[in-house]
Amino acid sequence: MQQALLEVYNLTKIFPGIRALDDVHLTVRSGEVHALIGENGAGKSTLVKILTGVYTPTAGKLVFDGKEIAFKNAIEAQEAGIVAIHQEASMFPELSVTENIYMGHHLRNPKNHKLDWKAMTENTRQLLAQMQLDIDPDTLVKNLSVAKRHMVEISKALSLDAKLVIMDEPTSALTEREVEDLFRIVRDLKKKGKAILFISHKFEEIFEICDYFTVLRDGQYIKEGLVKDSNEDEIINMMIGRSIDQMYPQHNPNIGEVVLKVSNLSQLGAFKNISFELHRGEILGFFGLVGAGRTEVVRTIFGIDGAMGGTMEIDGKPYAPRSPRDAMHYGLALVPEDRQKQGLVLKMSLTQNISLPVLDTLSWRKLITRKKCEKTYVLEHGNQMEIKSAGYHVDADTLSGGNQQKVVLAKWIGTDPKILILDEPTKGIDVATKAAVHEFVCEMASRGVAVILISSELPEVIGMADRILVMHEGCQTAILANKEITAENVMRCAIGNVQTEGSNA
Amino acid sequence: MSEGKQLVAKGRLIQEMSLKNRLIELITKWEVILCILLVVVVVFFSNMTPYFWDWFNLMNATFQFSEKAILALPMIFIIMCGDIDISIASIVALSGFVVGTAAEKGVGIPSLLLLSLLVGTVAGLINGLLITGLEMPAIAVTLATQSIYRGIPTGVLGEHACTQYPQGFGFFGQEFIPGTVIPFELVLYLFIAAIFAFVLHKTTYGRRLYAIGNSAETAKFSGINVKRMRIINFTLTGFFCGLGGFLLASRILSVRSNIATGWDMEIITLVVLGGVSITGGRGTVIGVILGSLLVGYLKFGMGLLKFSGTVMTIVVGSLLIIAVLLPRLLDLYKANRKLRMQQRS
Amino acid sequence: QGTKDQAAVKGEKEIVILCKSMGNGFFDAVFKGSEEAVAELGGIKTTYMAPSQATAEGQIEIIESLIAQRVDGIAISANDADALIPVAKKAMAAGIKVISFDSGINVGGRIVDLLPSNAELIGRQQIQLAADLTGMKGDIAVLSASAQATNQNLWIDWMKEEIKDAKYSNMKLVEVVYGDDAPDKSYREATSLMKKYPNLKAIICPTTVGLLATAQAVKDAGMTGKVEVTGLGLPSEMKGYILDGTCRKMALWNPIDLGYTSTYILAALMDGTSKGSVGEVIPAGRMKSVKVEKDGLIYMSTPYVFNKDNIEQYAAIF
Amino acid sequence: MPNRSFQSVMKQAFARREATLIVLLVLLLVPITIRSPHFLSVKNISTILNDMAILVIVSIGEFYVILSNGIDLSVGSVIAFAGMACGMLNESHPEIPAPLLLLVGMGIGAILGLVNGVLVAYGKIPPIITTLGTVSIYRGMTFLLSKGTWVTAHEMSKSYIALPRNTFLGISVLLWIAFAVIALFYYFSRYTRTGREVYAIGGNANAAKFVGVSESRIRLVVFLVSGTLSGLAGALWTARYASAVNEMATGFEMQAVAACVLGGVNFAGGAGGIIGVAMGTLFLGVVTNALPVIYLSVFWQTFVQGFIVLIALALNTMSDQRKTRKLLAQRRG
Ligand SMILES: Nc1ncnc2c1ncn2[C@@H]1O[C@H](COP(=O)(O)OP(=O)(O)OP(=O)(O)O)[C@@H](O)[C@H]1O
Ligand SMILES: Nc1ncnc2c1ncn2[C@@H]1O[C@H](COP(=O)(O)OP(=O)(O)OP(=O)(O)O)[C@@H](O)[C@H]1O
Ligand SMILES: [Mg+2]
Ligand SMILES: [Mg+2]
Repeated sequence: MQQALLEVYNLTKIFPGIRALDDVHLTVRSGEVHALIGENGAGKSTLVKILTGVYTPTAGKLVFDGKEIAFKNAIEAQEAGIVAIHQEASMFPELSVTENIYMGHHLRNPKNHKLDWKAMTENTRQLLAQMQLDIDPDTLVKNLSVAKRHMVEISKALSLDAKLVIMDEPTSALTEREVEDLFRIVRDLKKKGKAILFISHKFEEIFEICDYFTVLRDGQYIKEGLVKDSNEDEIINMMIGRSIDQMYPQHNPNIGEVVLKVSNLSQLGAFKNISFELHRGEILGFFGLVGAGRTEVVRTIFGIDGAMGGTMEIDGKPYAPRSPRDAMHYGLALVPEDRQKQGLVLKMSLTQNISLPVLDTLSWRKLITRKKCEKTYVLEHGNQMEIKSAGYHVDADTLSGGNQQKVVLAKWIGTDPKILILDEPTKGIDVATKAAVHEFVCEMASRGVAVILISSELPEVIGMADRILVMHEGCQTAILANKEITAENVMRCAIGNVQTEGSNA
Repeated sequence: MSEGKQLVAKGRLIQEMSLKNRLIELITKWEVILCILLVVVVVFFSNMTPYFWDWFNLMNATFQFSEKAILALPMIFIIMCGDIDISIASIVALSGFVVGTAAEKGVGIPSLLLLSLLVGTVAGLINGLLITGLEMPAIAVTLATQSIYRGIPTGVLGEHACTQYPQGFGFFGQEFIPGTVIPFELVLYLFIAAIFAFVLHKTTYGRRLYAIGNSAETAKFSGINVKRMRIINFTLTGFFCGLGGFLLASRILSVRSNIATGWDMEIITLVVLGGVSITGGRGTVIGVILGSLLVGYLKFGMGLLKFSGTVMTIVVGSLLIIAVLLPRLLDLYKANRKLRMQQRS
Repeated sequence: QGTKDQAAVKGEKEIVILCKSMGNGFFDAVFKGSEEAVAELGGIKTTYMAPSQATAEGQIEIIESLIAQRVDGIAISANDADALIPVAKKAMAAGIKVISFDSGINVGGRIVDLLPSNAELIGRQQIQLAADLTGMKGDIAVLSASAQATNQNLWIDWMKEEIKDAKYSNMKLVEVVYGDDAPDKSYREATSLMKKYPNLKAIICPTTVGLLATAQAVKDAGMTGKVEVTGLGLPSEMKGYILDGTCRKMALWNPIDLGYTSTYILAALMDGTSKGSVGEVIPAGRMKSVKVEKDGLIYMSTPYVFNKDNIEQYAAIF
Repeated sequence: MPNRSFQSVMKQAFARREATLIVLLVLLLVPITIRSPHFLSVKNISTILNDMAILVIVSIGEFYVILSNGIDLSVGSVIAFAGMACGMLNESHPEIPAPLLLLVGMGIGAILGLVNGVLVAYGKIPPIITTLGTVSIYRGMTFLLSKGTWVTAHEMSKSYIALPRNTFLGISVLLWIAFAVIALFYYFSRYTRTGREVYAIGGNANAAKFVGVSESRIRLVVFLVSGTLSGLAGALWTARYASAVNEMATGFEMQAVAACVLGGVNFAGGAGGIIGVAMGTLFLGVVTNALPVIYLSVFWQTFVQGFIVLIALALNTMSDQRKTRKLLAQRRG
């Protein structure tokens, strides 16, 4: 093992009201891929932001490449040799790919200090070629797909020729193939002697690519070690202080009559000819690579976007929602993909968040709110989800990601839905919460609720769903059931290779 | 809310607040600050001039700001949702113009009121439809409709002033409640303000306004018809602009195309000063009422001291900036206190 | 303006000269006249006030605050002849003597209205000046202040009346435009007038701002001598254009006299020597006296004509 | 963006706003010219351009503020204060050379802009509120400075009044200055880091932070630019109209914003260009100048201007919607 490149001693970061990092140690060596592990809110992203100069630490010492460092902004960190791919995508949609890569460190003509567009475009072209990305450097980023955007973001970090590359959940928006590409690049970097700090909630990835790990819990340093000397259960135990039954909960399907029937549903530029039937008590998985159009389908079903063709029926009656409100009247509920932007009102209390979809029923003649009713209601459904918070009066933005997800779930179960749609409910949340969500989904199904579960994690869909609808680039490639559900089958359909006929149940 | 099983958050939360801290919390509340400022203004001017602390004068002074204060109320809803309307003065002028023109044709008072409200409502509705239909920021759209609505009376009236009104028309804008020194406009204002306070703080509509202001997208996903509510807000504002036009015409009994110029800015100032966040999602009706009273009496007091209008504009402009700067500084102060306390622990 | 000593000595009466807007040289001169009169009369304090924008609403606000202060008299140059009536009535009901000058309030909203001159005389004189300058032929246009200005509109009506006379058969009043007393707007309006009417021979501007901007526009267009500029303007402001020949003649009454007389009238009303009823003769210091005519109107003299020869002398005064 | 094949440049250009404006301008000019053939005379065109020179200078300042996702409502008041200060300085010290007065105007504008900028960048007050406050404060300061009086032609030096009127190669100095400003800021936007960083802040302020673009610095810069250009415009205004009065340029901010909207500048920040703004200003100028020529009463001018801005907005939406209907749905739900 090489010598230490980055050493973090006694790092503490205090936000008003919370100790995000408490006396943390971390050592990263050149030529290693170092996994930073911890459940939601453990302080991983905070650590990354301190390393890149976005936040200043409250206390502690950082040594990088033999020198003590205290960056004031991202540029200083970059110049010192630390770059990061942040958890939240940070792109400029109205600007070109070239410019997105060079923003903050545009190349200048040394003679007259004029920006050297020619050189930047040329470099970008090469960089993209290296990544095997087929993108014109002049394309505006707003015209790229989500996954491509993420790849551009990764190229950006690589363009900087850093000594330490930090990747904060880089794979959460990538397709399998792109993950492979990414891992190829990571190995490449490692060979060149660079250090990589890798953050992910997916253990397969950690075991595949990482050499060393450090575990954080509640902002505190727990343990570090070699990945190959450890195993999943051990790490999970370090992360959350107990072991988790990682088995998917046993779901005894109690499938009833058809609730929702979708025929040839289409939307311009998003998806076409989606047809399926959803039964009471059934969990229907939606699988596809990122960008396959699953979100669009459920958005249309929930009345957010209009359909361009096709019909829907609920309980045999025509169903054509014009708004989510309509959809809710028919007994639908949607737990959206982006909990921060679509699921929660971050600056409102948990109480007000949870009661938001059912305000009408909690009020006098749909008009005047009744605090008492609201309180009992929220307590009932909130406690059911075991939300960890300082109380129901605190704002939703003070919660960690996983708990925010629980609030969103609590918010929707209260509507007592007939059809529950979950769009990536476990994305970016830690194992413990994930298990709780799985439990909850099964419970809903056994109570007779029809569930649509969108997930990009193959094991999750296979473990949870009774049947799986697979999509590929906006088209439905198969609906798999029972024995047909194998990892191989599902994946083949997802990449558009449909030889085995998926039966239409 | 401590009943029921409550799991404590991870990440070491800070302990309960002490009494002193709670007091600081209260004093740094914006409504409380406004109250204190209002008292300061009253005490200051009462000492500076014998004419300020005088029941009749205090009541009479409300004529100067009642109409603007009324319009600030629906504006709370608009700003609460993160929108803005800079065409309201033009709608006031437009409906005032309609009142004036119709009155010259001999239309009676009830019909004048209806007409005025109708014109205002329609103008507001058009704003709402354009903003949601074009999916453009409200400031851009109302910048255009500002000229359009003002352009109609300007184009039609030209140099003309409408000065013929039915008998008794002046009551609404000029008179007192019979037998008292309380202006009719003031009573009307307080009545409307009470309704607005109720709607914003006690009804589902109000709750939804807060939700939209904080996150329109979440609101939409939660089954709130965001578009419709925004349209309603603009229409409601238009309705009250119609009322404002009617009251203004009644107060000055002469309508020209340039009435109510500069009201947009003044009214937005009242709302923001009242503590409504310009980015939406935060604010109270009582704050805006206090803000309106504060600005109204500040200007009245300065007028008594014969300050020129120039000085008043500077003072009100500075007040607006301070009003936004101050809570920010307070927040910073509070955050720093918390940090220091944590570090000590 | 500014903080004035509030504990004014009891017994001293207080009057306010309420003007159309801040920063108009004309009204500064009016106030000078008022101060002159106050010095002669004794026992009266005079204050200059104006809204920051030339609107009726601004004036209403000020009058309301004057009612609260119970001043004794207000002389107003109104931004709107009708809009001020209700509040002025209220002031009079509170015992304040209200008169208007220069730009009047309609009957009912003041006790008397002091006109700088007879609107008829002013209007007719403007056409005569233009006729004089153009040799009685060609198109002429009027560039006025705001479309709402009471006095300007009255004068323009009389201009239209005057030009009907047969002797002006070769002259034509082609258009009345409004510069809103804003220099840039007036400038643009003047420029477009010249563009629109190739046969334009004169522009009449019965307002100083308009006159200034028009003179500059004509000068810039190289039309000096081809398009005559005349109207009503302050000598001190117009001096340059009169001397360089852009505006060879213009007229104006004396604003100092206007303020002076207004103050004398207010004084008479306040001490009860006059009621302002028709036929009364009110003494007015060096202006001798003025007579109240029908509808409470009081007229002063015909406007004075300024030209190259006398401008320097008057520019030094107002 | 630069370095691109001719074809793709053309394609981009025609998808762009500027092209739409040219078409609209031609459509507008045809009936006007039929009605009044002299509208397209050299003299009239030069009048229109001269009329628009000051507006374009101010609009470019406004453009940067809007680009950074803000708005500057104080430009009219900055013009008034700087213009009044220059006029008074000229009156009391006629010996100061006229070009120096322009610098004085810019300096004053820069200070006022800086005040806005500091309040926005460091006080974290939203631009609309900041400038809503300073629009009254600066206007009030103008009154206090002048004590309400005017500066008129004969009190100003001949060289100052002549400055914008002098011609060079048959084009007025005023217009040259406008061209210089356009060229300078075209360069600024395309070829300097700071220029590009304004786009970054307007497009995604959060992302900009991650790549080390200082948000406060950029916010300061845009208001500084806006203030400086408004100050320059003020100095020119006083000379051009040969008078400085307290109400000058009241409501000018609306025209500047309208020019930006017409020029296709995205109100949500992050998109737009200098050439578009210049075209937008020209369009506004043609319309304003055409009204009297087509004998439309001046009273309807306000109405027509508002209507045009509305149409421009509708056009913005339609072209945007067609291209990014899907994206919008994704982003905004
Ligand atoms: N700007 C901030 N202000 C206040 N609290 C914050 C801030 N940023 C993070 N926190 C809090 O600090 C803690 C650590 O957050 P952080 O984002 O580092 O977690 P994480 O380990 O990255 O979690 P995840 O896996 O969900 O991304 C959380 O409790 C979070 O709520
Ligand atoms: N930025 C974009 N511009 C154009 N088309 C896009 C863009 N992003 C996605 N798409 C297209 O929209 C469709 C659906 O995308 P989306 O990411 O919502 O799908 P998804 O299957 O729900 O993915 P996820 O796993 O992220 O939920 C795909 O056809 C994709 O190509
Ligand atoms: Mg994180
Ligand atoms: Mg999706």
